Amino acid sequence: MTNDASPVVALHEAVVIVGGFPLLSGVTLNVERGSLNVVTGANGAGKTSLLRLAAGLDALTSGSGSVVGVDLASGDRRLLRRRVGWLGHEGSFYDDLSVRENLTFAAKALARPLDEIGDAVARVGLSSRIDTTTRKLSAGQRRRLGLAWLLLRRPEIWLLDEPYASLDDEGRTFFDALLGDVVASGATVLVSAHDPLRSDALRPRNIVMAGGRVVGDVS
Amino acid sequence: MSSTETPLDLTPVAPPRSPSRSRWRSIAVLVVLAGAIIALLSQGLLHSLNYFETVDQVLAKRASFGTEVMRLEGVVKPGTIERNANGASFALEGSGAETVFVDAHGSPPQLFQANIPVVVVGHFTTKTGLDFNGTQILVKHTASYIAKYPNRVKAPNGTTR
Amino acid sequence: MIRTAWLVAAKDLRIEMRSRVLLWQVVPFGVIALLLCGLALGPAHAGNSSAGPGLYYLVILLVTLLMINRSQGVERRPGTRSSIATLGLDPAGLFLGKSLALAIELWVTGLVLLAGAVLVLHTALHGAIVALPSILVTLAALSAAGTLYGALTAGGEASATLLPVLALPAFAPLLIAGERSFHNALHGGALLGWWVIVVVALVAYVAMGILLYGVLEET
Amino acid sequence: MIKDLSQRLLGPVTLVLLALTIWLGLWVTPPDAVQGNLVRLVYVHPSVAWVALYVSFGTATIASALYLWRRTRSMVMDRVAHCAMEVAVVFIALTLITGSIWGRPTWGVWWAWDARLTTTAILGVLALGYLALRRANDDPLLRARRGAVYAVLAAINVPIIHFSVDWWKTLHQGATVFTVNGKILIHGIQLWTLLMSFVAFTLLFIWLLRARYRLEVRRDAVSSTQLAQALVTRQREGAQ
Repeated sequence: MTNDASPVVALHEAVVIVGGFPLLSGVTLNVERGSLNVVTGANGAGKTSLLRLAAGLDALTSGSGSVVGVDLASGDRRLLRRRVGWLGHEGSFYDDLSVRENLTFAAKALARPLDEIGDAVARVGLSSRIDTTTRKLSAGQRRRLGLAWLLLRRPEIWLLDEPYASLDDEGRTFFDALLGDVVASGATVLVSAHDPLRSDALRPRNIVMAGGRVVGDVS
Repeated sequence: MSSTETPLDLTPVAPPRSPSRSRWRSIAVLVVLAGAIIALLSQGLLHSLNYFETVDQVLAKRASFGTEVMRLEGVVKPGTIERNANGASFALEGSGAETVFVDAHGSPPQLFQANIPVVVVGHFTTKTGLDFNGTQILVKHTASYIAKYPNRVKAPNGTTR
Repeated sequence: MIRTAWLVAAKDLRIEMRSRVLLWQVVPFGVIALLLCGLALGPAHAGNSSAGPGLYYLVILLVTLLMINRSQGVERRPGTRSSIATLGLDPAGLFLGKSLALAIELWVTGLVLLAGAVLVLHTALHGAIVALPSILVTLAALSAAGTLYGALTAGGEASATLLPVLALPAFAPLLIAGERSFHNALHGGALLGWWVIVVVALVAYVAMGILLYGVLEET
Repeated sequence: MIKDLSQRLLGPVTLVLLALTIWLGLWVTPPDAVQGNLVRLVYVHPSVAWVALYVSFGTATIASALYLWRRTRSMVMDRVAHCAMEVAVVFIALTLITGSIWGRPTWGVWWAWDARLTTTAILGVLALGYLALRRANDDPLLRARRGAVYAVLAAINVPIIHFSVDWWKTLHQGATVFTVNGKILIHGIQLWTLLMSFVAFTLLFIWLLRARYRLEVRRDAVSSTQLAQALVTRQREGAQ
């Protein structure tokens, strides 16, 4: 793994253009290892795009940057993607497979122990649905499936896109506690959200985005 | 969801090493690909079959063609062309003296004339006879382009054809 | 690469087992297409036409197009795409796995339609059995080609209409070789040349897939 | 200096050679013993087919392969491939049209199920497919990658298609200029006119490709200006 002192995410004037539209219009940002960061901003501010860039899902058009030591311009983005944990807001994995089948597939792909699947599913409260087809899950339950994978995966950087969107109050409380545990165990977290986190215990860094750039930064 | 159980072990785990783009694999695959294409080309050049049988071939082993539909190639024998309401009838000759008598339906192409090679689509009327029933006449391209008035032009070597 | 291939192939086949798209949509489509071929030939020829092998392969091509769309469709839901991308699967393995699963599905469909051709178009049973090896290899080549062309057209708005335009010309030699070897199995005739065409096509598509699938996935 | 001169002369030289070919082909050369005046198509059809099947399609294939090769990957290769393929479509269409015109009186049919004819037609559809694929993808990077993969696949398909159709059935003349025994089967002035037509149409290809490439460079310049503007607009959204 990379040197502890260097930032996990280091972006300089990062521009991402997809289909002729500048999703990110010059982001300069450093994220320290083991920190909790919340990216806020209006719809279309570029929150999701920032997380996708960091996950290696979108390519850097211009500027420079690196994530967990992988160069975004010249490195192999597939190798970067193998190292990040991603929770999208559109759901995860295959609709036609059950919770257990999806997690087994992902675990085999990245050589994670299969016997921890039951535990991870129990943690996110999906035990009763473990053999249910993903298609039949509610939006909130699907997010929990994605979360169960991250618990199993244990990545060094967690990129969570709007994780609070479809969670109930109980889910939010659980989630706040989880983020504390993640950061405490040495991983880095980037969360996008509509509003700053309500929890006072976590004291996250708040990155405000607008127009595809970082316009405010409150630690 | 419950967070009452033992605290989660979330210590980051590195993914298994992935064999990044292997140069040798690419080279091996390219070699296999090249081998396949070369195999195809060599087969192709060996096999370049003509889709017609020449009059000589047919006369040599007449029995094997029976009355099945085929394409027959030969040169139109001068003085044998008879145009009629249905089409035309003529004799096709090979290198020998023996000919095949063709009765073709449908109007022959513009260039159809004596002494040119043609391909006739059709079948023999009997198992062993030499009467051929044609449904289409194709004037075969000759590979030589020879001036109509040889005296008007001279080839580079000074000869005329 | 091989490990990823098995994993992906097993996953695709499991999705098919769950969703039964093949059973309830593709096979019935193929059967009705065969019946329509019989009707198109007219009462005089439907039962004794020599066009049986050609019509069989024409129906196979149509069915293949549907199955390619399905095979790529399960990967292309936005949430599925990003979450699977972060597994960082080896693209060559992904290609082989998807081709293998598609080949197995095509073999099943091909056998059903072969039975259909024997019943409906009165293709001789013994000829159909003699032609079976060449049919299986031709279908394998079709699925390798189909997986490549599917990835080439996937994702756009017009992908369903673009796929036939791009794939059918490439399928033409397979149609010819398949039809001729089927025909020659029924009526006697040379087979070697047609085997060369089909095997070279299979090798070429598998090689191109291993080399280039990564380029198509990396966007 | 020399480069500049050759670029400036390319157009006029092409036009002069084409005019010469037409003059020689239609007025100076004699009619053929069998084919009569139809033989004049020999000064158009083979050279157009040569440009269509080998020069332009070949250029597009090589440029696409170079784009896929990591070390030579650049938008220049992508543009060359795209422009060459567009020219290829025009020449393939001309090949089919002139071939058809020639086929009607000699074969008696507009269309024969001949190997070269069928392969050329399928090649035309492959080239059209390339352009359709490019139109369907907005993102320049995606377009370039998919286009390059498709072009290379199409090129590998060509021999497979050709031999499959060839074995299916074949009817076409053999090579005229270069026969197996090396004997030239064509008359003096006819030969020179034929060779001139090859040079003229190849130059025409280069000329068209260059013009098309320049247009593409300007288009790219326009779209990068638009992108720069979009970027500024996007940044202003953030400033408000």
